[in-house]
Amino acid sequence: MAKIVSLPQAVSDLVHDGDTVALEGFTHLIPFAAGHEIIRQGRRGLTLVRMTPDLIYDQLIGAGCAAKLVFSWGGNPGVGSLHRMRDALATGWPAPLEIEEHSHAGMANRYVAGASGLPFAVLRGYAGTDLPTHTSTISTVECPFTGERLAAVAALNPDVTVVHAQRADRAGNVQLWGITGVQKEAVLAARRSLATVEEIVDDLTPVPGAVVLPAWVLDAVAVAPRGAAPSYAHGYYDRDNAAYREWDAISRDREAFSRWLRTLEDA
Amino acid sequence: MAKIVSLPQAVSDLVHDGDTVALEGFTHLIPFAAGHEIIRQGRRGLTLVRMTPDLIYDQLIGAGCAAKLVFSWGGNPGVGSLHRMRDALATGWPAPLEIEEHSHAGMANRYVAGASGLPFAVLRGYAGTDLPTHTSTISTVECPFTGERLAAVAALNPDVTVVHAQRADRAGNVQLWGITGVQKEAVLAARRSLATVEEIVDDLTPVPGAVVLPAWVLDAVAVAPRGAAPSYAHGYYDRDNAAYREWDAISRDREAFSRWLRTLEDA
Amino acid sequence: MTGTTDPVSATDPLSRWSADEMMSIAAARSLRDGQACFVGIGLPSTAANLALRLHAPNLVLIYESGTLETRPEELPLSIGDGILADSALSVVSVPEIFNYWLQPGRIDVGFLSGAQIDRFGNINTTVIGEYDEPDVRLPGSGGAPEIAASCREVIVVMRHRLRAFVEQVDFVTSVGHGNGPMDRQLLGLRGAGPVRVITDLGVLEPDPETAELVLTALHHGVTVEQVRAETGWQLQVSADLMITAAPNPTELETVRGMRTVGSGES
Amino acid sequence: MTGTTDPVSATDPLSRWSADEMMSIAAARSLRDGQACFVGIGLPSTAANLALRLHAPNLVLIYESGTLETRPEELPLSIGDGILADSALSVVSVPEIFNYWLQPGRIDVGFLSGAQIDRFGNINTTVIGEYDEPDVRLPGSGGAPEIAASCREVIVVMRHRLRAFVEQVDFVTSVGHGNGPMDRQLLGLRGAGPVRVITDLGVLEPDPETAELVLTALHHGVTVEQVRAETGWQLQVSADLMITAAPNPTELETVRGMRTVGSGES
Repeated sequence: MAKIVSLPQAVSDLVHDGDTVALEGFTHLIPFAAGHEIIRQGRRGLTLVRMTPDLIYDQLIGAGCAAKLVFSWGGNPGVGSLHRMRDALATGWPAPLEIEEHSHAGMANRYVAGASGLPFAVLRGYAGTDLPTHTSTISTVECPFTGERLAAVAALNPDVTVVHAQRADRAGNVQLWGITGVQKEAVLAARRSLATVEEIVDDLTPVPGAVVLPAWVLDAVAVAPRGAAPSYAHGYYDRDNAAYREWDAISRDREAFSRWLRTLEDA
Repeated sequence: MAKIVSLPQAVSDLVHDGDTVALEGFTHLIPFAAGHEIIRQGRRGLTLVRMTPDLIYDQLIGAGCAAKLVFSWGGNPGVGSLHRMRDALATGWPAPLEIEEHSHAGMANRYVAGASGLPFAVLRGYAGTDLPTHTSTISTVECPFTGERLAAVAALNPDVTVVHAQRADRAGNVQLWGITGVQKEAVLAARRSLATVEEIVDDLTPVPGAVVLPAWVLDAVAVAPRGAAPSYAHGYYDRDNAAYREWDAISRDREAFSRWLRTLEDA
Repeated sequence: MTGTTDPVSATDPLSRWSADEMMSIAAARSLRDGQACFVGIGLPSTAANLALRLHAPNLVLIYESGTLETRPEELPLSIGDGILADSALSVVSVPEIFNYWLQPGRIDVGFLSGAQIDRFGNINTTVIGEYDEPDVRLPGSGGAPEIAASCREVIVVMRHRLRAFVEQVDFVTSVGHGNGPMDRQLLGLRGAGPVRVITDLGVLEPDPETAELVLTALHHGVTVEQVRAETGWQLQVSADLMITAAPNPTELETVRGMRTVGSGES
Repeated sequence: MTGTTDPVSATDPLSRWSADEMMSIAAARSLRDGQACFVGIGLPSTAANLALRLHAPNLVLIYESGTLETRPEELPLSIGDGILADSALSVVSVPEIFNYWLQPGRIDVGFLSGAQIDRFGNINTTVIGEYDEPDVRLPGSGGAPEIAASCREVIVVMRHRLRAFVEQVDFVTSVGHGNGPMDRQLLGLRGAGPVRVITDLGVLEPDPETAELVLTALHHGVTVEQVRAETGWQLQVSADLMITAAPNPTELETVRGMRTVGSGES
């Protein structure tokens, strides 16, 4: 049952060194505030899971929080590369980074399996690609009715999933809408979960297309206004595209990045 | 791409003798008007698929349309048994009826597999029950990662699926809300599909919890006001509980049923 | 059967109750506030809604129609009644309710009924007699097999009749304890299975050693002999046999005040 | 590269165009009205939105973020831009968009780009060089592998550069025609694979016999030699080599009038 706590408290309670941590949000509602709090609290050795590790994971990797990255598309959307991720992969700075790479369909189905309490998911995917030779969580399975061979992916069950949402009620039920991505699956697949929200309201008036996460599947809810910035929160604020472009210069250079990191840690 | 046509035209075009036909709607939005039109057009040898074959399938079975029933719960909800279904099973009147029986979870996942273009679905189910010895579309599959053995069910891909919805726009996009059941999956799994609707409107104003079926995944949309009665259409009319209770007496007796059938056919 | 006939209150309707009322009240009492409960229609739905109105205002009711955390003002007549959607925190698709909510084992209590139950708590809702030539064709599985498999624990509510409480069910629709204490683990079922069977006569619970259902409580005014007469196996009686507390006035008023949707129409 | 310099209209901006504009226009022309198109971000998104504004008002645009039938007023900057949700007929979850909409093969056209493409139309967006010690680490798969596998046909839009058009890709992220004409069937891929590669120089299509990409059209003003100089295999030229029609004023005005979300901010 979700407790409404401060973000530092929630991260301290739920995210531990060495955990497998998923911060989800497909371009929209990316939990930047929570990611920054993980950096501030100095977590180490995390396995970071995310379909689209964009700026937030570039920042966590650059800050030395990550030992491994599980992902399906790693870039700065509309801008270019993730330079901290590239640097960690190429030179091991500031820490060596292992990767486990999938397609979007594979990652999405891994969360579906995790949310469904199944050890694997079946999909039409990967056949003929070079990914299966590099990724041990891709295999095949035979249909017991037709004999057809299909791809199988191992379930993902993060130790903790963090999502950002528009709002929660006082009981800790959480509501998000717009592009809802894979957040429901990522939360339901996790052993522990945290939702940061723009605001807490008396009643969750139904919204078209909204996903509701009941309080009893969450461990903590923390208020974090603009907690998805520089990504966006549908109906609250727009994406700060300039910040995404500026990240390119900051992240290209270890010195510039280190200055950014000190600013964050002092905040 | 959905054409907006009359209900008799739609049934004539899309439902053929011997077809596998799914009429879905989980208690809510049951496509009674379409079912009655199938009876009026005298279809024979149908494999009728439905998680909860309630009155509508009792009527189709009694009218002699069905050769086989694929289902997971066959009763008159809140009232009792389906007497026409029982009679067909016990005595073959008016036609012998084969059955293929699943659990709800199994049927739901068979539609999911069908909608997903997969030949089977995996679930935790059936273990220790007596269903697998009677139903050939239940098997098992081994997880390639953990070695665990799980249940597998064969995909369902009806020749035609029929659903009822609150409304469509003039392009044939269909919107339904309330308890949305398995209708999206049943339509997406089908080779052909028909949606009957309460009304056609200029714009599908978004509704919380609504499912939208784009025109390009449907073959036909037909206007059928009160087309779900005596079940209900959320926001349009309530369930006619008296009609469900009255069905018990009508269906218990072949003569009473035959009179009901003549009334329907003359309508 | 009626309750006590204390001379002082013999004319007070709250001093008498039916066996069905006692059963619903006993079943309602077995649910704890804050639990997530996957509810079958009929007797379980009545009892769960009663618990919500009595001691468990934060009981999370989940129906297989996809209604998550619903608080119907009246009792639903079917599993997909509109009243369930109107009052739900969220309505999800039927595949989702089974795959994301039931299957992973995140539901505390599965609340079931059945046509037959046997001494290991296995439930039959499919056929009486042979499958291919049944004496009685029952509705079938519905959501019950996976509710019985996946919920952390299962509570069964059924009227205690000799034809229903049998040595071995004719058809295993939903697995209780299989044929003994290790069977659920061998089958890979992760929930604990039936922990309690609440009837209109008393309460049965699986013996920790044998997994066989034994009588652990008698409802107020019922005798062991009455229960044995309605049970199709050599019913064992717990050394700690309890007597169910009589319904209190609040419980009786509440159970009597609950209306079923559409019941005013007939 | 620029278009014709007809002396009469040399100063008319609609008589000149960039190679990128020609590419987007040629790619837009290849989409037919009413098709369902699964759109990758970048060049494919530009071309698909252009088609929507030109000859294909009923083009169904689907993005992997779950936006079904979207009509953004401006070009999205990323696959999950809010403008895609605002104008969509429906927004579904990411698992649903892949499992229910892409995977079964109900999408007519997959519209992709890539960092490398080889003579069999296989696409690499993962690494240049070795996987474990790459020269360049690229973003990775995203939705492309399954778009390439499942759409009824695939159209690729890429700038024609020698480093990108290679004999064999360093890493097969998305399968084109594998190593020859039967490979897709052997792999169980049900879509037809790449039917057309549209570049800023011309159009390549798989030879029906060999599945190797051959030059089937040159854009207005481009020579075969220019294309060969930018192609890393012995490029064959179709006997029916076409010349792409020059952009018309409507096409040029439309492509130039399209704004990208947030582009005014920088």
